Amino acid sequence: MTSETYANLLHFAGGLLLLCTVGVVWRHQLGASVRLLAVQGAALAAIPLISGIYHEKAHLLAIAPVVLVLRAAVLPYLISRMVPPTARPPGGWTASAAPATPAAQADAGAPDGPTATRPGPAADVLAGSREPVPLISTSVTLLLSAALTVLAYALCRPIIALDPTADTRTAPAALAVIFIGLLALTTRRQAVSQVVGFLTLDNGIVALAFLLTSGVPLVVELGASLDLLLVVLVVAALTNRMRAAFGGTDIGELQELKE
Amino acid sequence: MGLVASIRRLGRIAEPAPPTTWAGAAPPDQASKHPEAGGGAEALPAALRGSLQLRHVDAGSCNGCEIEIGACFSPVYDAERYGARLVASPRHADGLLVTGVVTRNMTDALRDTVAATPEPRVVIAVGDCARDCGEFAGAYGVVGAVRDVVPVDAEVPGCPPPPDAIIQVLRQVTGR
Amino acid sequence: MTATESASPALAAAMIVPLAAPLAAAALVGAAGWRRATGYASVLAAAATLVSGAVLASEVGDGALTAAGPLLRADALAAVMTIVIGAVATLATWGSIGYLGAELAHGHTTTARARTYGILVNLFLATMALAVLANNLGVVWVAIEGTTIATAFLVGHRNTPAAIEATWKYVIICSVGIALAFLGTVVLYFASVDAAAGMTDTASGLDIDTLVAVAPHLDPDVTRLAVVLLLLGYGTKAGLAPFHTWLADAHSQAPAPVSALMSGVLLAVAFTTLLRVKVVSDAALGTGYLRTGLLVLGLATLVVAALLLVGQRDYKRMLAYSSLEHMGLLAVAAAAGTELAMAALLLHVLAHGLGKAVLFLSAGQLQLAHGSTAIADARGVLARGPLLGGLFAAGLVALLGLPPFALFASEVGIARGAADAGLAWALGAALLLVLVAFAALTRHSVDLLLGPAGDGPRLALRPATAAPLVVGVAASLVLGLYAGPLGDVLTTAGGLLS
Amino acid sequence: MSGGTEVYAAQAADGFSASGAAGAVLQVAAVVAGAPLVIGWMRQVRARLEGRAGAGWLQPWRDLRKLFAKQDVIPRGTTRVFTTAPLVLAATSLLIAAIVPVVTTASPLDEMGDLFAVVGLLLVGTVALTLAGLDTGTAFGGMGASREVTIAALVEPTILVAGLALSVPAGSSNLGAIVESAVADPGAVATPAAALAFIALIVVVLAETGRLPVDNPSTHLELTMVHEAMVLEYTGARLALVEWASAIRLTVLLALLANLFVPWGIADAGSGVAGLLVGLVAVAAKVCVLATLLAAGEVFLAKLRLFRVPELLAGSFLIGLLAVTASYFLPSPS
Amino acid sequence: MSAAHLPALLGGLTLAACLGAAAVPRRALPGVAGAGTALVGAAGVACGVAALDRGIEPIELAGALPLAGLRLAADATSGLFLVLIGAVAVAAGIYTAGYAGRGHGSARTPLVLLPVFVAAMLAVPLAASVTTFLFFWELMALASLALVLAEQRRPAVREAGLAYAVMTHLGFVAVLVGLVVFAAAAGAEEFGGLGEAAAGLSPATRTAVFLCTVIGFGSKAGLVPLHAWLPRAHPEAPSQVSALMSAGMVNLGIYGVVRVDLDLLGPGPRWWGLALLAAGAATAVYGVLQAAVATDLKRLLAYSTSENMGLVCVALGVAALLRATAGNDEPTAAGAAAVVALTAAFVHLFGHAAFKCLGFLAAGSVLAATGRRDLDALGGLARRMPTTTTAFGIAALGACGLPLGCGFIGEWLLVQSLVHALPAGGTLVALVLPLTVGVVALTAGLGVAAMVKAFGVGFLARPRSEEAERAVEGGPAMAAGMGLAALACGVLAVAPAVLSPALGRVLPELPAVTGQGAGAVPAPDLDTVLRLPGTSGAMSPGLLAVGVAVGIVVALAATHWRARRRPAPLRDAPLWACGGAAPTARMQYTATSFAEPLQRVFDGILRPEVEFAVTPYPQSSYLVERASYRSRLRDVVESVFYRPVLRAISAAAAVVRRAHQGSIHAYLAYGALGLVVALLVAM
Repeated sequence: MTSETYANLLHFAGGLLLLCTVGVVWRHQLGASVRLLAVQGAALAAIPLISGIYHEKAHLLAIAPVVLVLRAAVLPYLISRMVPPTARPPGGWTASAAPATPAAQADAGAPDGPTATRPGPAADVLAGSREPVPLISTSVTLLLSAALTVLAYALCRPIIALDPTADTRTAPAALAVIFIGLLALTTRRQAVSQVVGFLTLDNGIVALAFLLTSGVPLVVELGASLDLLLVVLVVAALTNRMRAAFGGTDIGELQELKE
Repeated sequence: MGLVASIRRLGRIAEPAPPTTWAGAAPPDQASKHPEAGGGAEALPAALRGSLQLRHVDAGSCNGCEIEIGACFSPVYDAERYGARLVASPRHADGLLVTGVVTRNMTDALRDTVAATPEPRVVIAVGDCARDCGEFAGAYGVVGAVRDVVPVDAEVPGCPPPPDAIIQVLRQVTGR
Repeated sequence: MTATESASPALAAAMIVPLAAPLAAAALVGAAGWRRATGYASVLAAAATLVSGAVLASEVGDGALTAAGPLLRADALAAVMTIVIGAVATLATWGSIGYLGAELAHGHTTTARARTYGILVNLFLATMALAVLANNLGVVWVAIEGTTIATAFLVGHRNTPAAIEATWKYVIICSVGIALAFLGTVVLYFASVDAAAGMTDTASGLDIDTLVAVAPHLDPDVTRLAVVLLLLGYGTKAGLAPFHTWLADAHSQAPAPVSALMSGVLLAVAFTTLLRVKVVSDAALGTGYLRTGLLVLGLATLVVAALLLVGQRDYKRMLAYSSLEHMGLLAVAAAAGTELAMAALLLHVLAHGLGKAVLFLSAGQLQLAHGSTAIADARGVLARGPLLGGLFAAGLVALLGLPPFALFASEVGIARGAADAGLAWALGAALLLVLVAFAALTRHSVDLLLGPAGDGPRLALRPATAAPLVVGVAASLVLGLYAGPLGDVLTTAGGLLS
Repeated sequence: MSGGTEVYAAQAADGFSASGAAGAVLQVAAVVAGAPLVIGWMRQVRARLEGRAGAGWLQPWRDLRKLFAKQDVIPRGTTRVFTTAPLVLAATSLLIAAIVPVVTTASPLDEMGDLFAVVGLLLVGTVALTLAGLDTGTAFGGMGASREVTIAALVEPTILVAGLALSVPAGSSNLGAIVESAVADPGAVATPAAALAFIALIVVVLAETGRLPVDNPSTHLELTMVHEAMVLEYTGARLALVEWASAIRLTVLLALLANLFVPWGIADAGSGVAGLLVGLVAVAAKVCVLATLLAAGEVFLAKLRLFRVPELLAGSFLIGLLAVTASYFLPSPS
Repeated sequence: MSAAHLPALLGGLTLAACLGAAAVPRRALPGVAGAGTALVGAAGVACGVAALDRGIEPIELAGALPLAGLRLAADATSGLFLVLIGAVAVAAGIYTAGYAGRGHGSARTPLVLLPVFVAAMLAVPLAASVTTFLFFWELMALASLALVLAEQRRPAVREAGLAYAVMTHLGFVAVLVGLVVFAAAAGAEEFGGLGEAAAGLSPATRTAVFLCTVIGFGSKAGLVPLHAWLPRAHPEAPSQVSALMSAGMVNLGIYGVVRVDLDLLGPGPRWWGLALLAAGAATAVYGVLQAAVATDLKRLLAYSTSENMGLVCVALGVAALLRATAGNDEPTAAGAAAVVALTAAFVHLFGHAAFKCLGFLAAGSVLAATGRRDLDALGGLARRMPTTTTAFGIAALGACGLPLGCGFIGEWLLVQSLVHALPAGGTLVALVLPLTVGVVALTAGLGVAAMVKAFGVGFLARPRSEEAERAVEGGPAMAAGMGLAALACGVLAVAPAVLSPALGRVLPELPAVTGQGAGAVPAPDLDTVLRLPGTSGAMSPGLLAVGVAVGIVVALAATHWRARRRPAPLRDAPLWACGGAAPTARMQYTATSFAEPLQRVFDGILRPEVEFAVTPYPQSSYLVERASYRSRLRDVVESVFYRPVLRAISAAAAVVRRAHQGSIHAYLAYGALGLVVALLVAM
């Protein structure tokens, strides 16, 4: 692999990462978001792969499949289980979540759920499978994303200046992913969307780690991955509890605790 | 300045002291026996010679006597030169000038005033009403003459009594 | 700084015990469920942590020890923090026995949830100990993120809608914040690797000693970026603005002993991580850089805490914002950065932990008795329960930084340190904000504690429940009058950080 | 000057001279005996100006003599304060009469109290009387006390500032020293500072002794009373003491005023019997003149409304203040 | 036993008193707590005497007080304050045994804390390092706060406690900042080092330290506008605590100013003196004005405390101003006057402590007997409570600042210093001092009005309420406590010479005021006849008292003239009611009506809230059916200074609360925004 090919491939992976992120903030259908997340995970896994091949670093090659499995398969799968429309019995994270979920997604006219009494197109939103009217309109969100990308490039100047390689030149894309992930977190109202946003952010950080330093030390990498997995599991469990307690997963409704 | 001019122009207003009606020689403690002075039975106290502070009590007067009492202390009659002076409190007084019939509403007040005046003291009934109810005798609100309510040491007849007469009685007390 | 050396087996044990003992206790609870005996086993584990901390403190001097390969490292700061964890954890786990007993008796919780509670509390303690004792900044990050995971279901223990809401906010905001810290760690690692290009073992690029050693050679621009990210990231977990927003919700919904642990230890553990960063930052960028950041964040936190205390109606939230206020003060102390200020900061951490533990545990008793955390629902506490009210009052006096309690000594130390550092204006501003907080806290506490008994429930306190509170107050009192050898350790630790 | 005066001066510095002691006794006796006469004289002057014949200047003595023979009345509900207040008033007045340089500047009691102590003693007397007024529990007693205290409080700044104006040139606030310095430096009397201080002090004397326009000593109307209202319950000997003491206060203050600004004739530590007699005559003449002026002035004045009195006092304070600053910025030529 | 053991004795006694009070049965509690407090006070006096004699060498306990160490020492200045506070504590302690026995402030916690409070107060002058000082300063505040809250079931007490807590903490913050800045700039922590380094500090630092400490100490001494806590807290505390606070604790504010600003920080520029002078003058006038219109007996006394501390502050200000004017080259009149002013401050502190202690104890006795503090509901106590009445009378005489009272000498010395400063002080002094004299005089005059009201309305005439009618004396312990304080009043009033040896040691210790080298001026001679150094001026309070006594005998003899001619005296005569019905107790002048003229005169400053509503009959607007009049006096300073601040804080709090309405999106946005801003700044 020539350095030029390497750079191109790396840039392509970074670009795909960023593109998926933009897609995440663009689309409101949660299923689509989750699929984009999987693609993003794959793009992320490509980075250590490419880098490992080029730099001939074994530990990167070894870690790439781990990343791929975790970020392109396991996590999207876990999240997809949190999205109701895939007509599937509820998962076993918490038993208490069982009664409300099927009622909400099976029949809009069912009498036994508070969310089920409201028919019509909003049912998806109520059920938690579609993002409701966003806090900030999509076009503004996209403009902000653009601004954040510019910010990311500006912030990365010292990094590039310190070590001007193809890897660090891709870093701004990763940083932009982080920022846009944060933006998604801040503006999305569905629990699942927030998780997707959070994972996007985390993907960005991991990508940055691979790009800047060929990954953090292994023990840290493993620990961080474990943490991430646990966080997602915790959040999934919480989402189920939330659905049981509130009959929905609209985070915007969580305003009981206030000053 | 107008006031200075007035003072200079008027000079002394007070009339010369008239002769005493008890012929000047009689000792003050016998003055009460004098017919003009009317009727207190007991002697006027010697302690009040030379200085007599007076508290005026209107027991139900028509205010005629008040005008005359006021005149007594005006520059013309100038009762002060005989040692008599009006004061604000019966505690400070040696004598009470009681005018008018004693009405029901003023009976207790009159008794209180006399009681509030430290001994030795004189009670002087000024005017006919104070002596024997005068015009108002028998009226529904009238209790009686002053002597019917409190012991009286000296009386001044007249309706109203002229300042001269009042001053004569005062001079009997002060002995001046 | 004296060289880092490998620890003797005994000291290595002292470093491993804080991790192992709670894990063992967790396993015990997992196996046998939560009952009085396993509860006391947890207390024992916490006490073992305390003892280990004391052993480390007495032995470590001004050097550092490593154990378990290069994974664990203990210096005076770590020793002090281990003591803090151990001390507060002892009180909190001790208090948990009575608290969970009452919850079970009232049917607020189930035995299954109690078991989960027991496991998670011990895991929480272990992760905190790891965060303090880890050698690698990355591992520290992992441990601190681990605390979030461990406490998530502790915060949501009661499983009420409000608890779920608090948990969600806690997990999301803290995860985001801590992710920024990870980002910062990555960037710092990048700078470190670059600066230590000659070093063979890149894996140690995040080790504390390595970082300190290479700090003067770090690229300033990149390090600035890293430090800002680390400040905001760990600041989140330490309750500093602008990511302070999770704190009151989580503290108010968590069971009282957990609130005590979070407020008294977790915030401090995150904060001490910042102190590690500060050493690197000061060497790389000069003291002015992070000082500015800490001052801005500290004062902002103080503003928020003080003003939110003013209209507070909930006593657990009040205590939470008080923690926020103290974290703001710690930030100002850290900004001062002199040896005295740092020693005072650590004393403050310990004293605040003890005081908050007493207060949260007492607040837990109040909550159990009234079924509410509103101040309006629980007036005249002192008249209805002199012991509980008295302990709450004593804890509050300790918390307000009044003598003879330890927070007084630490606050005066911080003030002196700040003045020494030429930060008199910041000190003045901070103290005025603390004054506002003081006024608000006093006012609400007067409402809560004083006044006629009214028709509220009698507040009897069983001796077993009262014991940890009395011990906490007594410890704070003794510490305020006489620190003994601990004073030297604090000074040593302060020296390491200044 | 011969060595003799130096001996005397040394004695004076020691605080005691035979002449001074004799003078002190003389001036107390003179004031005690003469104070009612001063009142009588002032009433006589006023009577003449009003066109009346007047009761004669001995009338106050006749009044006192009579009062001492009258019954004591102790009203219900009063306490020992009521009975002892006149004694305190009289005692402070006597003490002032002994301290203040009336006949001689060398009173051995001069060291006991300076100007400020004298002012304090005056106030002690006033306070005793106000407490007595309150002690009676009558509306008028309370009213008089309230007003008296208000005026006394507000007059205080004027007194002290005027006192300061007098003390500063003399370098001492002891009255004997002030008068002596005026004797030694007659020119100082004619300075603006002295003139201003004189005016301020006149207001002080008027307010302290309850004369027009602050208070009307001859009013019969309780609602306009200040001083009289407090003593409405007194009779006999106690009333006599109150009136006597008031007379002493007026006399001493007039004598002091006279000697502060026109000190000629006053005896000093070196004076013999003749000197003391000269001093006595001189002060009698000076007081007589002042009393005449005061009485004459009162004919032209009406009593101020109570709430206009503060304006008068504020004005006098300003004058006193000007006197002090003038004494600093416009020092006397010597 | 060497002097160094005395502080240990003090600590031991305190511990013993606390434990004793905590352990004994209820019945013995007041006695034990009272005796313990008195003993601690006595130990304080012993410390003070030892310190005045030879000073107490520094005692260091390095392990105590983490990160700083405890350091105690005492010089004569400390000794003076130790004696002062210890003596007050002895009287208050003895009194407590009786007072608490009657069920006032008799809960166990306050009584256990009473010795702690006294010990903390005593430890403040003993402290010889910044941290030690702050420790005991704040311990004192905390103990007094707990004592103020002793009767916390009354809402007014809680309000007062809150105000006190906040204000005292404000003061503490100011002191803290001032002292740590001082210590940081001086590079030393113990007072000795501070004093040595003070001269080398930059003027800006010195100014900052001066301002901070004066604000802090001033708030403790009750200087306007930081006095707001004083008239709230002192009245609501149990009376022996009021006495301890008003006669003891406030003095420590002055101690702070003397120690830090005059002694350690050394001679300052002229404006320091002017600042103290202005603060003191404003306080004196404002305090006495409020006292003159107050109707609550203890509130009146509290405002009087503010007033007297103002006067002391004026004296200190005059001393500092004159010293700055005088220079140290030769003895000058200004220097001499500065010493007189400083003496005035100390003498007045003692006088004030004596009469205020007695005043509060007597007020407590009234409170115990009647349960009322409202002067409008008292009266007629002189017959039922002669001891208390006598005691309050002595206290009031002292507070009036009149001859024969113990407040007179201090004020006299102050005025003397002004008299003698004027020719020597330069133009500034010439302009300021006459006004100061006016202020002092107005203060004295209004003080008389206030005290005449308190004594005349509160104790004389006839009772205005049933409670006052049923009042009885409080028993021997209370009488003994008051007696002790009264004795002190008496001694200080007639023989200030007792203070002479102490002042002779204290004044040379304060060269920043008394001058150094050639410029040093000796202390005034407080013998039977008070003589001032370098100036002529003499006064003898003792001889004045003798003179008045002789005068009374003479007057009494005079009343026997013609006594045989008098009719038998008429006793118990009905009051002269102008012929109307016998006047009822309601017709008496009340405290409100007594103060009405003054209130009207000072309308512009006091700003009373007057509501006057006339309800006419519907038939005609000229026929009045009902008229209601309500006049209410608030502390103007509170509404001018405090309310805007509180409003601003509330407004800011409302803004911040609106920003925390529970939306996680908003919360994340704050963080994101913060991140972006921080990154942009870091870039």
